[in-house]
Amino acid sequence: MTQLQSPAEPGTASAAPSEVRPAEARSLLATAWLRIRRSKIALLSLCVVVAIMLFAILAPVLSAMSGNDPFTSNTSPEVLDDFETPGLPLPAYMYPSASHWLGVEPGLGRDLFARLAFGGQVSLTIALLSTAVSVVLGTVLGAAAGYFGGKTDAIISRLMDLFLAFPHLLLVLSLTPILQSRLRDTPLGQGSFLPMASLVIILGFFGWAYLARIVRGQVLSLREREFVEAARSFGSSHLSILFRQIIPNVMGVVLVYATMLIPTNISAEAALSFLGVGVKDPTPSWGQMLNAAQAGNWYLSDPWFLAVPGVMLIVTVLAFNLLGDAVRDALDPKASRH
Amino acid sequence: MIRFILRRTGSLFLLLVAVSFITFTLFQFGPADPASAACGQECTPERVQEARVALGMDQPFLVQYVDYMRGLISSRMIGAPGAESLCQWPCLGKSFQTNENVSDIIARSLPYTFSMAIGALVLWTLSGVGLGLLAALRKGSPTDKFIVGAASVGVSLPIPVTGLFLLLVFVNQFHLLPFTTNEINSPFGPQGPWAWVLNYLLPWIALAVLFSASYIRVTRTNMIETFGEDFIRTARAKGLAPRTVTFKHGVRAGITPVVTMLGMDIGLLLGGAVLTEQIFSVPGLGFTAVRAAISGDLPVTMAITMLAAFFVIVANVVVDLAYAAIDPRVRLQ
Amino acid sequence: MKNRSRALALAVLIATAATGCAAGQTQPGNKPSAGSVTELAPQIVKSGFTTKGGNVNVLMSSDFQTLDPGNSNYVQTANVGQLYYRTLTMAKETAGQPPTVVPDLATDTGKVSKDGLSWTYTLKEGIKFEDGRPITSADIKYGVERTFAQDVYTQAPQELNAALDAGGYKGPYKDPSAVLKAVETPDARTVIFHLKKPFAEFPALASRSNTAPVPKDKDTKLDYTNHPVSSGPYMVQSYNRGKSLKLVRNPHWDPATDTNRTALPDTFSFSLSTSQSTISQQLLANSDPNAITLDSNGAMQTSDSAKLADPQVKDRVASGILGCNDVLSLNTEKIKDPDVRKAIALALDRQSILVQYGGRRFGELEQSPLNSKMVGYTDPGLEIDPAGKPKLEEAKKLLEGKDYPKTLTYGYANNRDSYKNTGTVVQQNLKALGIDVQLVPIPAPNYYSVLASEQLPDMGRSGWCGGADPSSVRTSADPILGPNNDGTSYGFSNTSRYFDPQVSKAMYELRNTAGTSEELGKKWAEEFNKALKTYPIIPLIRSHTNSVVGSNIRNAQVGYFFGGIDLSIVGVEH
Amino acid sequence: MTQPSQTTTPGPRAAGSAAAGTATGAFLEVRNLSVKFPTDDGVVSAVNGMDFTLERGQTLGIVGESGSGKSVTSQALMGLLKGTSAQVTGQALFQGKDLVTLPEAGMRQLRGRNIGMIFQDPLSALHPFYTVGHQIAEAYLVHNKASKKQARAAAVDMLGRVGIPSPDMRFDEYPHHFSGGMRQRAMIAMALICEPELLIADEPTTALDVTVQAQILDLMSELQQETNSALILITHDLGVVAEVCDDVLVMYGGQCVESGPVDGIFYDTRHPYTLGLLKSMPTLTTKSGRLNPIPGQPPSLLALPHGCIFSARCEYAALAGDGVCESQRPQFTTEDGHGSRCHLSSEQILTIRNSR
Repeated sequence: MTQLQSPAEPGTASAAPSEVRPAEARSLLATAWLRIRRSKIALLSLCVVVAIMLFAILAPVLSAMSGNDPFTSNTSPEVLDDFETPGLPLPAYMYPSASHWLGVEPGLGRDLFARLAFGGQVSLTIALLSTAVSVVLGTVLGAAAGYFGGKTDAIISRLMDLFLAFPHLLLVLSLTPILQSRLRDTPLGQGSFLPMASLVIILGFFGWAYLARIVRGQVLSLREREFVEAARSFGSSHLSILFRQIIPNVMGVVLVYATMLIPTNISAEAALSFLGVGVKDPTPSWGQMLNAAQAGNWYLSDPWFLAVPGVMLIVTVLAFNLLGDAVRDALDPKASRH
Repeated sequence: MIRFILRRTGSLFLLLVAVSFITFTLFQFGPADPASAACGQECTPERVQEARVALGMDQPFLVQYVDYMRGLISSRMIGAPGAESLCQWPCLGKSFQTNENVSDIIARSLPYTFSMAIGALVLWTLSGVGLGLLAALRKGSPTDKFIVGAASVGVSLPIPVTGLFLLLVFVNQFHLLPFTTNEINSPFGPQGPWAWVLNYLLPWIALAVLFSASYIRVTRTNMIETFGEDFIRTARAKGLAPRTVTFKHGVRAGITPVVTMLGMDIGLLLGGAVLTEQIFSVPGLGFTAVRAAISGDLPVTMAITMLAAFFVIVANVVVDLAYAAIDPRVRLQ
Repeated sequence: MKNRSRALALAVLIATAATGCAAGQTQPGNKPSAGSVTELAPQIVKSGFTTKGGNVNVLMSSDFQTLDPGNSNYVQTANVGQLYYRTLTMAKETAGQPPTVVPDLATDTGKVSKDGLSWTYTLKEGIKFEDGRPITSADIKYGVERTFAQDVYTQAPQELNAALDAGGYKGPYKDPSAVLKAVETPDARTVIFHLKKPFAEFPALASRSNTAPVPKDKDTKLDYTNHPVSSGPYMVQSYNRGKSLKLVRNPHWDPATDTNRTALPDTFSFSLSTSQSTISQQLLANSDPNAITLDSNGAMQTSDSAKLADPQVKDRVASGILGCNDVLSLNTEKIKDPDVRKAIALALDRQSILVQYGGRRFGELEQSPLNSKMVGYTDPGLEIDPAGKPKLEEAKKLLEGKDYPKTLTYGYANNRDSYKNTGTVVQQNLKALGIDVQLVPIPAPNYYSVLASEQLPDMGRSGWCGGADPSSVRTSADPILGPNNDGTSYGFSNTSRYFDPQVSKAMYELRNTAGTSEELGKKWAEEFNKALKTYPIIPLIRSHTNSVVGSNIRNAQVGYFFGGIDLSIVGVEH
Repeated sequence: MTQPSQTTTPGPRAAGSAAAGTATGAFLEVRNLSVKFPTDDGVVSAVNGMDFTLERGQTLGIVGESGSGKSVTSQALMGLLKGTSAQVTGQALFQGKDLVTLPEAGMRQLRGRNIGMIFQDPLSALHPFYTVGHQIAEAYLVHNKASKKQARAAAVDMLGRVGIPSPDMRFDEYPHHFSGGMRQRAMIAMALICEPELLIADEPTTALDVTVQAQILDLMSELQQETNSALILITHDLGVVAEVCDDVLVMYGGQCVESGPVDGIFYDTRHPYTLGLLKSMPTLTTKSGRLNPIPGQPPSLLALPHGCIFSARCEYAALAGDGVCESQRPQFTTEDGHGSRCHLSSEQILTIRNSR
């Protein structure tokens, strides 16, 4: 059995150009890592991603170091203008300073650095968890559709069509408030968990169909491969074949898709919170901060307030995108050769 | 071919029914109650009940749904007993907010959405395919690297950030462009095509930056792949001019995935670019849908969701037909 | 986006958009010391203009919900309605003041019977519809009848109907044979209303759009909004829903019958879908000298406030106080101890809350939800700081040794940031008292029905716009803190659920007492102030509106009631 | 084919020399042709100093494992590497013009008209979106001032000549309507429509089944004789070579390891690699004889060994002694128009050959 598994050559790795290098049997991940290490851009984006993750994880520590927290407001006239443009931070507080590393927000005078860091926690958690939900759903459903075929396939495929045809944003717009009102009385719905849980569920639930379609295609061809046939002839159960033979062999594709889905979900969180249906004040997230910047046209008189979450968002999405490209190139040399 | 179209129409119909039913059902569980929204601060239970009658919400759920769907087949009467009014086919109901025919609201919103979609589409297709092709032809050159880099940044620009940034810089700070006005929704209006272009330029750019970035990537990848195909080598071996090889043989074959993408994106965009319309206050379908969703205006939300799904599904069919036109191999099936 | 909702219900007005200002008194650059600004004088742009003619462009971010006088609870409709419908009496606006009730279609503001239960009106002569047909008492009665059909007109104004002795009348549609006995029309020029209880402010109720005449044969029910038949100086020439509305002169309107409306411009052109940010930018830049807006708060965004002092703009700002104000309502069933409620009131930093509403240009701190301009008003003498500074030490002292809730919820309508931000400030303030506040967003359209339900939050922002008669204490005091119809519990819109056996009973009895508005006003104010001193609600902000107009616009005043430019007297240089 | 004999008797058609002689004015003369590809992993040396000549009416077979550089050689000759990152050096004189230095525009004039090419997999080599006839007519139109009608007539005629039944009807069909053999015939028609003097066929029969292979080979020979063109046949199928070619060139690691008249290669084999190739053929009489790989891996073209490129896989490397095979690149030595690149003496080779 084990011997049958090991030559696993998941379609993607076999394409190493024979003129260049003898096809050595390196493991998928090792090859991938080697390739990533060779690309400066990939390494740089990996570093940025790690740094952003650390920034988010260490949010409580970092904001404590700066002496602020994301929720304490300060509307005293020494901080915020209270006459000409009421609520606009005075210049000393609008921009980075020793007491407020990124200045304070207009209106409530809360510390921007702390909100950015804690907002990162929220945004990234939502993006990562919803990606995980999509990936699990997509892989399992896609693999099941491809492997079992017949009615299972028909049902799952129709479901995929439905999900792909649905105008997501519109549906999510009407769905999120519903879900939030349902979740409010459950443990998931407490405090800042509420918007996070609802966004994770919704983004996760709407992201699986595309992956499922890809996985299904892969599994359709895998199903006829010798090692699956062999496992079948040894009398392995369907579930064991599915989870031990099939799914490990589509992990390459899944990994590529997952790394590309993360930045998509980061943007989606930002979009929904921006529209006011996602994360809501006082819980910070990068999308919520964008929403706050647009509210009352604050960004026109305090562009810095828009720049802080905006630049953070762009850098994060860019880093994840570049990393995603690198992972795809590494795992799928057919694409990378270009 | 006829069978193909028939089959697709059949599945289109089923999908629409599914989409409408899901939307309708979801709405029943929504936190917003249109009836109690109708009377505000003096909503005694009796008044809410009257409002339910007025909005037709006193009927059982399934009756409401069937009534609604009936309007898609023929005209129907809407309203409280004694005060019914005719809703002409195709009847999408009447707005809970303004009692307007939803079909009128949609008809009013469509030109804005079209204006947004068309300009953005032209902009991003030209720039996306053009730059993608250029990068593919100059593969490995500094030009290629620059384009690929710009595309990577482009896909990473969230619409809210670009949109607000464009407004801030071009409108508010430097007054280079006018504030978007809702008076203009077609190039044939009294203000002329130029005013139309200026009015929609920023939303177009915001959309096009994002979209063209992914078109650049897809075009480039596919063109490089196609340029590596055997038939391109054959074409060169025949002694064809490079231009013929590139366009007649290369682009025609390499463009198919772009056509698919384009079709799907058009479908999506016709359903309303929710974010962009919101940021630039363009009262297209997306903008209207958001307003309706927030205020609990079920008929409007329903109709726009269905219309958006309809566009996506039709776009799918059109893409398939376009495929058949481009690729003779598909015609066989 | 923030000021989208213009659904200012008229009678029991919901203050969803409650902002206003008067930039007149304070000099820019000269920061007034806290508390010195108590009230800002209204500013009317270029008054005294009398030239007829010209066109006024009215910019609006969205269409009117309706133009049907029988289906409108909206201030914008009421404002534009002055142009195409007339009512028995009329609430005439004066900037900075509650409106005065004056005769309109009727010859006077009504004659009351001795028992106070019947009001009689006589129609003027020479009043006609736009088609030249004379307006009769039957048309008035039919207008009132329609507003009983709440299953057709969800927004039908109900203050008048609630006062009438109408039995179970349900409007003219469902059962055409039913008769509305509460309105009598003995002849073509006389209308008599029969009431359940005396109502000193009835002339104000008669100014409601219920009494706008509707010719029965022209009633197109819900489609009436597309072309309401005019009885006023202008009529609908074209109405393109969601896009434009054009009003032109009604040739059958006789100015001799109407002293309330100057009707100077020849036409009004409404643009119904210009985004708010565009409107404010256009008005500030004077890009259309004939333009005004009806959007709430003059379509101004918070960050536009600094531009109002600009010399190019200053003279074009019409401003004034509104009847609307915002309070923090405490659930007295949850927070039972008046001392605890007082402590909460004292701990609030109301100045910070004002900043969330856009600062001094958009509102002022108030000491009572009632207005000193109301007939019979007396100051309640609350201990909250007029300048809005928290009195933390006093608050803490009040709580010493008390058992009070350590966590409270704050509910807010999710359509405006100032509501949410107010919650953030409250949260911050109460932390000092050891109370943890959780913010609960509530869908804006359902906000008040949630407040009236079991899901009522412990605290909530609540708005009030002056009641059926903005100059009367009673029509505000009763709905805010009064008892229910039989006096056994709190009233329907009493969101703090205040019920005190003595005070509430006194209020209940006042309802059945006949008398002049002034006499009754004093008594109401007395009871109301007693209630207020137990802090069921904490007064916060009284709204101001600034509305910038184009440079050709004359006689532009901000209505106390409408919150926008008063269309009945506006003029344009041409 | 008879049993290999030990005596070298150059066949009557082997008059032209495949050796590195200086047959000035030859129809095609390739000298020291090298092709290198810079990649992320280093420089790939795909072809390293090829020399051969070819005359009209002759057929040259180029044989080798995949990756030995035979296809790259053909592409270099066609100028298909121009405009890519490939670095082509050396000379390839075609009727006196150097194909290596000829600019793309000039090269384009030759392609199709003077040099035709047939590719391995006709399904992928034909454009899927255009009709077969269109693609052939297009080739005609590039080099002939003709109307579309004339081009069609020419293409139909050519389709008929390559043995496609009812060519007028098949003209309007798409490649995917054709069977594999038909497609290859169409490819040949396309390559020959302008009657080129030199035809390069890159594994023309590999993708076809055995019976069709024979038909295609016959067809090519026929047409070659009709037009008296020169033919370079690239293949890894020695059976095909034996059947069609006059001269043979064996490639390994981008180098020519042995070349000479076809009989010489088969019966007087002088390189252990060629021996290996022959040995791995099941029987020479069956046409399906495919090469079974010789033990070991082909050399990495990123870093060629200093010594004999084949030394790592050569069973007889030890026979040369002193490790010379590992340290020193052998010279290409020619004898009777039959050359090879091996350190072993002809006696040693003879011994090895006999010992089989």
